[in-house]
Amino acid sequence: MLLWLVILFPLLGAALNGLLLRKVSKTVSHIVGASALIASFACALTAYMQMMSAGGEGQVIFGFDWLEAGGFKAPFQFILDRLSGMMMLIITGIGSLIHIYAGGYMHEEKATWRFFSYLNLFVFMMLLLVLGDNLLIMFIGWEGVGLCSYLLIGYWYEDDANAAAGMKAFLVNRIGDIGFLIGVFLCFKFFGTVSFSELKDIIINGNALTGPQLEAVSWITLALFIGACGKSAQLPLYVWLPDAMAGPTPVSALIHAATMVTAGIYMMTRLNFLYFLAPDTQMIVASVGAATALFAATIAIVQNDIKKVLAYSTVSQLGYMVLACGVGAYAGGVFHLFTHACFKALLFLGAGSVIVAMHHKQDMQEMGGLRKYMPITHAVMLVGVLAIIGFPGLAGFFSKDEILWKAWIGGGPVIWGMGAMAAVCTAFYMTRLLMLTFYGPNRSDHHTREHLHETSAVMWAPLVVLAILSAVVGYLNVPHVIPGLPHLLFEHYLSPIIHVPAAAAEHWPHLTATYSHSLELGLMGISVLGMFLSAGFAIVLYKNGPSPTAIKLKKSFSGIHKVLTNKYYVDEFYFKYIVDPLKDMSLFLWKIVDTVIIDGIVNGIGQAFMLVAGLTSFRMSGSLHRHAMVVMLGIFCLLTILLF
Amino acid sequence: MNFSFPTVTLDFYISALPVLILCLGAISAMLQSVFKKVGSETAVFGLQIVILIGALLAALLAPNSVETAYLSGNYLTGLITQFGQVTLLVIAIIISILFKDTWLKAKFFRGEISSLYQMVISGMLVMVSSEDLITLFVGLELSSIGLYALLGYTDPTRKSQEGAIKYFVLGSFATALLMFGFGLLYSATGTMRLSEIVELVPKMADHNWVQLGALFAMVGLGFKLALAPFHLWAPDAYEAAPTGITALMATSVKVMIILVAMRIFGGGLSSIYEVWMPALMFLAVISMIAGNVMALVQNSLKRMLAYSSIAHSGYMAVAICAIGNLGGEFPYAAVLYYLIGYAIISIGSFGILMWLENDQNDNITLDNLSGMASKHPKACFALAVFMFAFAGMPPTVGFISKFFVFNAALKANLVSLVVIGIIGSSISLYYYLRVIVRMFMSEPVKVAAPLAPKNSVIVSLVVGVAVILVVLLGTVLPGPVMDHLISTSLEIARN
Amino acid sequence: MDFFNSHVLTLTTFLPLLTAVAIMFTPNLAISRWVAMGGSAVTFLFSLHVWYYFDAQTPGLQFVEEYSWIPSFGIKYIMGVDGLNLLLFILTTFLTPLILLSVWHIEGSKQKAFLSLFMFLECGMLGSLVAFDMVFFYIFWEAMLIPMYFMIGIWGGKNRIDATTKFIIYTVVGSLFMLAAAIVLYLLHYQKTGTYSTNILDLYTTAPLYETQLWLFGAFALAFAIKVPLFPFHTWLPDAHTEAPTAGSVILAGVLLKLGTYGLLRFAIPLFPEAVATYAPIIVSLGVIGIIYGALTAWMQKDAKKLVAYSSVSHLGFVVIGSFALVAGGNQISVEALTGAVYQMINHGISTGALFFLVGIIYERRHTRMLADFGGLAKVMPWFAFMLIIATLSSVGLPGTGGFVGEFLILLGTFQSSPIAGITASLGVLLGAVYMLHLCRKILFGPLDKKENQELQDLSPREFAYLTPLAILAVLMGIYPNLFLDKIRPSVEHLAQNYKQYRLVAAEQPAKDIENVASSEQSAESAGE
Amino acid sequence: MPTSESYLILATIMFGCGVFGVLFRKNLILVMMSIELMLNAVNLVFVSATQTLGNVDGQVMVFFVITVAACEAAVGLAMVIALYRKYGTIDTDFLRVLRG
Repeated sequence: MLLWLVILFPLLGAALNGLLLRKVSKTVSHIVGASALIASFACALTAYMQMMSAGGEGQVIFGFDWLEAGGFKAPFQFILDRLSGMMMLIITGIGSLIHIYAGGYMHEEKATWRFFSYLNLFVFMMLLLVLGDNLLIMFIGWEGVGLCSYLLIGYWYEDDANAAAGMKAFLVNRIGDIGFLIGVFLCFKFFGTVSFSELKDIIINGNALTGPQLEAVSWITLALFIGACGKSAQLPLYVWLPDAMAGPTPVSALIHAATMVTAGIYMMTRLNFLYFLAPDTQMIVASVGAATALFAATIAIVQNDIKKVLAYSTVSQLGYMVLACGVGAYAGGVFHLFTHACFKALLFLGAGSVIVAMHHKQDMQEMGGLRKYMPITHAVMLVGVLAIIGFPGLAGFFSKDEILWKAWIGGGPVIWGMGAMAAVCTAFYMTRLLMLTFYGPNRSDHHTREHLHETSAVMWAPLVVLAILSAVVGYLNVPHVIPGLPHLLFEHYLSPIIHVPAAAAEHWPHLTATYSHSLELGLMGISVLGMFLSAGFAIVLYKNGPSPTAIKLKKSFSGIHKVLTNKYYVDEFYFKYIVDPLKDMSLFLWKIVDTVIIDGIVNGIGQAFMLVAGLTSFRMSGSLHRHAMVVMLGIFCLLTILLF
Repeated sequence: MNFSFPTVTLDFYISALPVLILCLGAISAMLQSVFKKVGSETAVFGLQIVILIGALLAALLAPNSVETAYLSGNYLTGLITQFGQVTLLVIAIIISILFKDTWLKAKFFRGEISSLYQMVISGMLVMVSSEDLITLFVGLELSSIGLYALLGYTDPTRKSQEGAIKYFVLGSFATALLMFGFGLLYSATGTMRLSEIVELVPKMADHNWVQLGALFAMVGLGFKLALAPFHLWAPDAYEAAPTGITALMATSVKVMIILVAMRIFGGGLSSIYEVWMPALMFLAVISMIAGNVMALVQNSLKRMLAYSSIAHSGYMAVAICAIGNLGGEFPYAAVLYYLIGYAIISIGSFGILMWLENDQNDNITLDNLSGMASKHPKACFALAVFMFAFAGMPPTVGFISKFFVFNAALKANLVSLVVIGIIGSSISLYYYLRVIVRMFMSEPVKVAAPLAPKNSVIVSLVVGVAVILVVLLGTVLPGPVMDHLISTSLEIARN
Repeated sequence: MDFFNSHVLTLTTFLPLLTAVAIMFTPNLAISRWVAMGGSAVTFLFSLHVWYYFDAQTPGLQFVEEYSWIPSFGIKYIMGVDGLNLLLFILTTFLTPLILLSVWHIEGSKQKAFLSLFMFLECGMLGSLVAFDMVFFYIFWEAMLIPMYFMIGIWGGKNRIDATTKFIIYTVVGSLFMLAAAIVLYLLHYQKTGTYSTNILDLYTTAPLYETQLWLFGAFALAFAIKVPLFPFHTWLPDAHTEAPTAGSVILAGVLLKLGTYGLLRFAIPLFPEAVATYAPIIVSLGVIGIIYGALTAWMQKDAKKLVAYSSVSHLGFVVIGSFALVAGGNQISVEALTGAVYQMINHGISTGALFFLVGIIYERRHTRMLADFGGLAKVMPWFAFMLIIATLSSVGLPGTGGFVGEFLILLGTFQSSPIAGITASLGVLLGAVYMLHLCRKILFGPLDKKENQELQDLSPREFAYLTPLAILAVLMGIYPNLFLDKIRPSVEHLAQNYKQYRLVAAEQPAKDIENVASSEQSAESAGE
Repeated sequence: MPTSESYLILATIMFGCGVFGVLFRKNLILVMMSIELMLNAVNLVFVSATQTLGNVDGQVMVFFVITVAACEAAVGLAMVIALYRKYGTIDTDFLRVLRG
């Protein structure tokens, strides 16, 4: 029952704001929106506590028969276990904070019912995604969050670019969704069910899989991974996420950093038993993750839009999580998801505060020195940056190093190397962001500078909460090598969810093997060292705004710089080689194939008859003799027929 | 006509009463025109109606239970004959009522016209009641010559004279062909009785003169039925004739010829259907295609309906093919149903045309109809119903009758004919719809002689009844009517 | 009550006809509106009665009425509902009052005729849905073209005459071939059993020879493919839609097109199972081509209505492939896909109906449908935007709307049948989002820079009244599909079961036996082929 | 002794001449005469058949044919005269108003 309340509160909030409360003041919208989430969070917490106090066993809550046709069955039912419970808490918890913050952020809007309605609807969909007990319910949420994302990115629809960005997000996600759907189809074809619990039963407890089924698992996981690529912004489908920053910043924080984009990781973790069975897919997953992490991180280095930097950073961090899943370190992935949700939400909200203060200017080149004007924002942002770059002791340090370590043992040095390089880049661009924004001289124009001030409590209070979380949650999963603290709490917490099928155990020796502490410590040392060096380098270059050295570097590497600024020309590539040809083809289909060929044939048949009629009626008519002649001709024809 | 001196009983006179009454009427109308003082135009017209109704009653009451041949087959009674006579007389009555205004209004109404009209009808009655080549010939010529005269007589304009002459020359030409065929058949079989000829012909089917004779006979009938390629007279004659006479040609002539054809092809000839069928199929196919295609470009409604009637003859020929091939009463009933439906639709459409016409304009074109729906919605509605019925769209009789004919044809394995028929129907839809498009969907077009029809109770009544019948025969009535027609056809059906 | 129960289908079908006649005799437009609304509302209530008392456990026909009609040909008046037509039946009665509401404000001397024609059309659609006699069905099937023809031809746009002529001729051509095939089937049935019957259920048992089936199925499929319309027979549709008045478009997309797919399910598949197995790959290919082709062409349209029209081509492609998703080596039909196809018919009726309504609403205000003339309407017409987005979402098959359920089941089944077809068709889902979002973006979003657009009024209460039920239903069908699936399921399973049974029998019996059974057919067919 | 066959051949030739006349003569009177020729060929067929067959039906028919031919001639000539009176021509090429 509580679980139902958890999902119904946001829906109620969305309905109230969207349908009934269109004419009320924005404060009411805000209160309705935020309180729906807080109520939901409270219920979620209670439900979670109940579940954990009952031993943490997963429970399936049946709703109603939803969709049944032939052999296909997808009841509307929820699963509440350690994984979904945790996700639920993240969503409603961080969601609540962001909702509170959004009231302040959207202060200048005329009417915010639309905003809060969408945001609540998003939470509802996200909860469906994580709580659904079968792939289909998950898919409702999966596409539903895509819809909300579309609506929210295009929130300021009067700017055509925003509408376009929303559309791009939706469509790119849809590509992934088709992959997901195909996964569902395959799953039904080979296992006859799409329910997580039943699938798990078949894989873990059932008979040994047949050959085709085993082969199918590879395809299922791969297809679902395409879905994850779309939603979690992995190569090559990541292109929507940077554009998605067109939406209001709380949206970026909630949807495009903390929750929605982690759906892919959640899904893979939920289906870890399938993924374990498909080492080939896992190899691809890990490679894509690592490549994305590095790729996005390099782009982030040169971005000047504060939200773009964070966006690419998100892509990069998601790459880590995917990488973790790929090497079988699901707990590590989910843990990074958790910490990332905290510090990336913090960073986005902090950036949002900055943007509000800057009157919606987002270019870091015009910022600088904000530390003086916005001390609280500066402080929390500092925590966030330190957390993300993996400063020892903060959340990111624990989660990221766990992933890197697993990457080494599970994926080998190349994968590790890519991840570590990404970490180095992260340290550089995040420090650069911090420096350019808060340090050095203020570069904004006079008018903006006059109005610079700290934001209201509605906005900074959630930041503080998030900052505290970012600082401490890392201790939930302290690696073995660090003495004196409880080890790997989180991994143990999640272990009932992770099942390595017996058939696949041979592929995953590193999950059970023991390794020397010195190796782990050494790797950790390398990455921490790299982090310090590159952060230091960034401080040197940007502590007073872009330094001459930075400009010189930019000039001497102008080629690379240009490629990076233009994001490796991926968008251009897509447009030139996919979208435009498709458009040309469509135009051809319409103008030539449809209008000229097909319709031409249809009309042509009719016109041919008309033509024949016109010609014959003209030729045949008139003369009496001609009529008689035709009669004789007819007789001749009949004779021919009769005699032969 | 008692050359071979058969015994003439009272029964015969009773049976032949319709014909006799009509002859009486024809003579009296003729006398009126000689002695102009006796009675007015209205009186003559009234007499005509009375005579026709009297003939109808006589036909209805005539004994019909058993097919009986009087005068050694020169005159038949029976269900089919009765069906033919009643149908012809009903058509004649309705047309003369509809035609009243035009007739009486004409610059000179004469008794001759009435007389000719009644003679034509009596000729038709004779034709459907005969089984002997002689009476067949007499009946045919009586109706044909009368029609030649009616065509040019009532309205001596250049167009109508030309049409009459063309019709006359080609008609006589066809008569000569028909008679040549009859002569050859007679010389081969030695009998004038149709039933005997069709029994004998199959036995000497490889006889060249017989084949030639049968061929010419077929051509003659095909000509009268306006089957392509012997159809070219039809559009000219239809256009030239006063619309009432056009309606008569379009309906009665078809009824008469089809009934005769049913006797010929359904009887003994059916045993050699493989011989004549290809020829008839050829005529049917050419008719369905040529009629429908040529109608596409017609602007004059009467001309269009002429081509359409050619196409419909083609459909009926398909059914005749089925009769020859199949036997049983179904195909007969299908043909009769088609005839009834076609007659009702034609009379309705020509009725509306007659109502629309005036002295200046007796040839309605599509331009005249443009945008008419806003002025005369009811007439346009009725005409639209008739057009859909012609095209064979449900829920009209046009569909059901086409269904019956296709059914019979498919049963007889005439798939190719049906396919041609379907293609023809599809083409026909276009020109029938063109009428509707002009009436309902176009703006009025400026024409030289605008139409200004006056309200007429009679026309409304006739057209209204026709509309209702067209719909009822397409929906609720097919069951009982078909049952009736099947029992009618039983007497000539070969089993 | 007993009388009512046993005649409810007749009453429901012919009440609109009665209303149509009554409208002709009403003295003025105001009264005729109320008469039409009253008639259609009562019709709807009657159909709800059918829904309520429909027994979802029986696969067979219910509320059957059977009378002799043309006894000499064995033609009967048979009506009945089962899971395949029940929902379409109710969709029709449901859409009609809404459409009448949408034309409530239109004045003019011809409007009375419009209402009358519309009720006539409803009668035709209902009749062809519940008729279970081949000839009886055919009469309704063709008769309903007539009112549609007039509606496009009289109240349509600039090229209405060409469009409506093409519409009717194209459709009739296909239907006539079907008629011929139906007659052949009827004769074969006679040869086999010795009794004349056009009862569809009797004809199901005919099972003609394989070669014969190929021809007959071709004729049936052609008729329905034109109606659906399946690529490449679709060109009449965009024209007809573009020229038709809003009400016409709604009913055309909402119900008329579905009759094509319904016909495939009701006639083509059960009558000719052998031919289905042979033709299925071709039809599915055409369906898939249609999905992609329709979507791509829709994307390029500059006229909103034409865009929606092409989208119908794409969406109905889904229904078609769903109907022909053979599994188990062609020996079974995928129940999932079949269910999805039936479901998608209803859903498409609702979502596309709503889309045409919405396009009609802005056309009425601005007298243009060009996408370029709009932009930013979400600002001045927020409720309009809301409705358009719901309709769009349902159309693109977003989970939570009916469109998803239908498309998902269809794709699920198709994928089991042929992964390539399934995957290609899935691309249609993506492309569907492309053109629909394109439509939304051009109309709703972007700057509100045109002066005429800045003063547009949001939805009036009347417009609300006819859009809201559609929106609610679109969502309801997405969140509780089982409500509807329950009614569909038994009949669909029955259909699939019959198909399977037939194939089993055909596979087990040596070919010779079948030839013996049908040896008489051979001669009957020889002339035909 | 001519056989019945030879009568038929003669009749056919006569008939052919008539047809030829209808097809190619431009004068309406001549066209009508050609038709008469055709009917006379028909008469020949009937009469010769009567002789061979030995029954009189054919001769009866001949009387009717002659009568009807006379009627036709009367009607036809009336039309031609009417045409001549009004337009001064009896050329068939004049009759080309109706077409299409």
